[in-house]
Amino acid sequence: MSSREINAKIFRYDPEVDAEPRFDEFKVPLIDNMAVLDVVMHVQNYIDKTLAFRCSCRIGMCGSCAMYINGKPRLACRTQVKSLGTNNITIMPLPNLPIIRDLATDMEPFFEKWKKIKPYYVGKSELTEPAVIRPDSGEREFIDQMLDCITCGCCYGACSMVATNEDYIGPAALNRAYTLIADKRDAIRIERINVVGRSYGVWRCHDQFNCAEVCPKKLVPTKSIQQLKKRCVLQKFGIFK
Amino acid sequence: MLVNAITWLLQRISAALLLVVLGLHLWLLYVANPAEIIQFSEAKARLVTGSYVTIYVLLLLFGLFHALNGLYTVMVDTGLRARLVTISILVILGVTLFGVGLYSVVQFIM
Amino acid sequence: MNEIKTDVLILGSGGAGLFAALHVYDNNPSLNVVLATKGLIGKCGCSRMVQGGLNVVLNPADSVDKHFMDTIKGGGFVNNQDLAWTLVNDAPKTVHELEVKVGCFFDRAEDGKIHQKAFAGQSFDRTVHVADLSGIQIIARLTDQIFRREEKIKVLEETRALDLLTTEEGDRVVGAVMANIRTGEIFVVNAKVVVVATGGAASMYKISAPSFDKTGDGMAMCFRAGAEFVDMEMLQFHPTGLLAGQSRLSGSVLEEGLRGAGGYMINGLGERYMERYDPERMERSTRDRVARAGYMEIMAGRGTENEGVMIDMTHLGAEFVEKKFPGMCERVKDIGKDLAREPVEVSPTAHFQMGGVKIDIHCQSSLKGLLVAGEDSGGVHGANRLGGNGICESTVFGRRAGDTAAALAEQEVLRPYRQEQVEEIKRRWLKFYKRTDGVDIYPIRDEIKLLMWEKVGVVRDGKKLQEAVARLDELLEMAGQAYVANRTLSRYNMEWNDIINVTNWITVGRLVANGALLRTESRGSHYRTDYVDTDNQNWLVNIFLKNKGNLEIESFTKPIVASRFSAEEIRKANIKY
Amino acid sequence: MPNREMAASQRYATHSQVWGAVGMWAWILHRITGIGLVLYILLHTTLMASSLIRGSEAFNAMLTILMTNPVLHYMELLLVGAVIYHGLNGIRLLLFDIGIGFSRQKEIFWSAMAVGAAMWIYVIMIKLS
Ligand SMILES: Cc1cc2nc3c(=O)[nH]c(=O)nc-3n(C[C@H](O)[C@H](O)[C@H](O)COP(=O)(O)OP(=O)(O)OC[C@H]3O[C@@H](n4cnc5c(N)ncnc54)[C@H](O)[C@@H]3O)c2cc1C
Ligand code: HEM
Ligand code: SF4
Ligand code: F3S
Ligand code: FES
Repeated sequence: MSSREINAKIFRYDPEVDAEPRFDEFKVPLIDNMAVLDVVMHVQNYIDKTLAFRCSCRIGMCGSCAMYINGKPRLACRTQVKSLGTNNITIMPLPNLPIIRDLATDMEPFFEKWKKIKPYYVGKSELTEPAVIRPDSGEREFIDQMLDCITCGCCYGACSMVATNEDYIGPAALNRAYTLIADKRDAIRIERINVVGRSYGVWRCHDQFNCAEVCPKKLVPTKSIQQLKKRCVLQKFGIFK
Repeated sequence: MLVNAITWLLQRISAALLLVVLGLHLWLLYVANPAEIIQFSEAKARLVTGSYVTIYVLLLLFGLFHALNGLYTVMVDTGLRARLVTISILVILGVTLFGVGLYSVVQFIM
Repeated sequence: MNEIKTDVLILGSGGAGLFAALHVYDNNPSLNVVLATKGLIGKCGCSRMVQGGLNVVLNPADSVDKHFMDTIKGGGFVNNQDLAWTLVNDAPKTVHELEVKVGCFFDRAEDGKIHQKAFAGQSFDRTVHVADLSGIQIIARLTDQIFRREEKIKVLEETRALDLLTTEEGDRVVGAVMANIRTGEIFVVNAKVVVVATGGAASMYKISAPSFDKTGDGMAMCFRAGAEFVDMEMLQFHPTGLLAGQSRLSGSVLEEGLRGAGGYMINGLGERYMERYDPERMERSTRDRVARAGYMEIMAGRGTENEGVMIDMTHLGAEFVEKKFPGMCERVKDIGKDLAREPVEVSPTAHFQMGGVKIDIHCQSSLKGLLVAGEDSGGVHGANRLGGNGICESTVFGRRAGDTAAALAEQEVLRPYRQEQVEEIKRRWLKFYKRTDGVDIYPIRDEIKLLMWEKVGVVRDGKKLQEAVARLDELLEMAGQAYVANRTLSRYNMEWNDIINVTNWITVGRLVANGALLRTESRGSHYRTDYVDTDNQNWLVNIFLKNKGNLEIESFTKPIVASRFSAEEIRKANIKY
Repeated sequence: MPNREMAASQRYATHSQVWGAVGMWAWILHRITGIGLVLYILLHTTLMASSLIRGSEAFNAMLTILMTNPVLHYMELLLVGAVIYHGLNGIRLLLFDIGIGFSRQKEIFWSAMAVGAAMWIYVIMIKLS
């Protein structure tokens, strides 16, 4: 990258007044270590103050800033401009979600589905003390690494099964379901199995791996979903209780 | 629902078995007997001598289930609502085709 | 205009806000709760960003007394000891609840019990954690529990409180005026009890660690409403904030464990400069000292090209560093550096406000009906917070606020609010839409960040503080003259929100600067070149500030609350700060 | 509040899909070949039966047409390719289903494709020689 300037092509849309979305182009000076978040912030602060987007932590922990950047859902704060390999950046809102304005999407459908799998832990009543679980006992399978999900919705925006079926609850919610169902401390695992085993659940996943491809935390929801499918089948045969 | 897990499993099982029988079918056609034009008598001779009949009946059974269940999956994936109607049609279609296919197989061994 | 009537209104969805909501429900599921938060629920605020973990006494070989002493020693002995005692005593219960009821799973030690790691300034390894992402787990699980209680806890996302509503006498809070950021709609929540848990305003510094949505709104609102504040001069700088040029990544924290593990701090000349500041403990010295040393090096012209110092891990072996600090290595990789193989530029970064609204152990502020918990409150940490006591405070006092709120809501009646106050507040915040011309808010934002950094920062003196106090008053005036570029755009208008944010920053900044000017000594994170010594004879006191009316600041001092470890004992101990 | 249909229409208007990933293409092709094979199997069974019902002569006549028509000849190669692809990627999917290969999905895909290409070329050579 030789030029010290970025061409940012940014999606603009106000559903209340605009009939059609449009793209605005901005020239933004390139700075060292520039993240895409810096680009949109520069535009909003100093060029077009009406731009709307969402962010909070700026270090990839809150999962608020997911956008569709140069062909992929990514976290704006964790996407270095340099890593895109070009000075032309096209920024759109996260797919598969309604748009509030410009780059800010309404995460409601995502969380509606998240809630569907009863995402909250319900402890077994006999467990009154923190469980004693040795790290090498294998009891936690690979739950712990799958708990890193920051509910950014990148996977949800990338999965074309979500795009074509508004009922599919999507990789993030299923991944969360797995972490609970495989948690031996949890009391309502069968209830959850019955939710993810419905037709809007695990069966809609066809191992596209788009979710894993875009997950900023490098999770592989596909793997969690496979574990759930297995348990659904086992449960049918009365093996998983 | 109950059936989801079962049909999903059957789709895998049929796939695994298809791998064998369809593999054999293709092997017979392209590697073992790469004929210019298949003749009824040759085909008949093959079918009668080998116990290929079983293979072809299985191929029909698994192939049809796998194909029609696959089709159903595709439809549900894209938001199919009229599930019962669709299932009924697919089942009728499947049974009919199975009958028709069986008829063909029987022609070869008679 | 819309109006919501409820039993309890909670502002903020950090550790404090979420826990408060849960505890109101769990105490009395018939109570109605409104939980309003500036971002998406559980996805805003600093609790989410906690890396290190949470201090708690779990091991029989440890004791709450030790935790307590560590906390007040770390705090330069000006902590409110009642609050600090509550903190250490409630912490085990809180962690217990997080594991057993909320569903967190903290990292385990070899024996299968909860693992506790070492943190600076502690006499025992007592920090529980989930790798280096503890906050995500704690907050995500708490949020899930809120979802479970959805029918009684009404969550308002991207809804910010603008100002608190008070009774005519001004001694009671009866609700708040809110703005829905997505639609721009302004509405009132009328509540029996209001819990403020919106976090601090450390983000007003040029280099700072907190999330962007935290702009001291709660403190500013409480100040305008007339609540008393304590120790506002106490603002913590973390020694190792990543330096990434002008990128917003700058200031994000590189975890304390790096120094704990033996990392070197070196200046632009390649010297291990801690030799000059704390030859005994070197890099493992407390946060305030290491931060100050770094700042002084930079000011003395011995910093790096980009006005920073370096943290050097290379001598520990790349493999070790990569294995122990994967998260930090990844963060540094984002800016094209390799933490395991080369020194990385860092700078002190504004991190946390120890000062805040004065509360008692039930989170009751000086105004009736107003509870404050978490970073918004003051007194727990004194002059310096220990790593790991922050999220501990938020969860411990969040729980307490919930309990108190439930009890109060059962006793109290819903009192009416005053329509004219609502109108006044609306005028205050909507006037920016009325103008066609005025001040651009972003240059003011940039200025206050620089001003706070240079004049009310790591190293302070009377002259600079005076200048800052004067300039902040002017800036407050100027921010009032701001205007919004697109006057008809109320939906997700970030500029309008930033005007409010900057106004609140300045409001809190004034409290910090004024407090700092009053405290003529150095203690903990408050360091003045004109009073470099810690003065235990005269300054074992807390400075209280409040709104005299018209946003003028009234101040008074009181001796510290020394209910467990007396001022005499402190003087005798003679620990230097 | 903006609704979900709008979400979908926005996606199609802006094509904001992930196009650059192997898994995505593997799935699309699997689906296309799957549906193609269904159509073929329907045709195949009905044609067989409908000619056989008219006796072995009719069967031979039809196969002669089918196997000498140059266009159909190439179509058949495509069919074989589809079966090979669908079958091999099917193996890859079955591996996932029994819990193998998540971290190596791309490598598995390309290995399968290499095997598939070899098989297909072999069949093409037989058919065209
Ligand atoms: C990078 C970083 C690392 C840290 N690491 C540690 C650590 O390892 N250990 C430790 O103990 N502490 C740590 N801390 C400190 C700890 O995060 C804080 O002490 C604690 O999270 C404060 O919690 P809180 O609930 O008071 O506020 P927060 O968690 O900050 O939550 C504030 C909430 O209020 C909302 N809000 C703000 N304004 C408004 C408004 N006007 N209306 C409605 N809602 C509003 C915000 O959106 C947010 O939801 C760290 C802090 C940072 C920044
Ligand atoms: C060679 C052996 C075969 C194997 C190993 C195989 C494997 C599979 C597998 C694993 C799936 C499930 C894909 C998913 O759910 O994501 C599938 C789907 C499907 N298969 Fe097969 N298959 C084979 C042969 C066939 C044949 C002969 C046909 C057609 C007659 C066929 C038609 C379909 C269809 C229509 C689908 C659904 C498409 C989809 O879900 O994307 N398959 N196959
Ligand atoms: S699984 Fe990954 S991509 Fe999906 S929401 Fe969680 S962190 Fe984001
Ligand atoms: S992208 Fe979608 S189809 Fe499955 S593997 Fe991931 S959920
Ligand atoms: S702003 Fe928090 S993940 Fe990007």
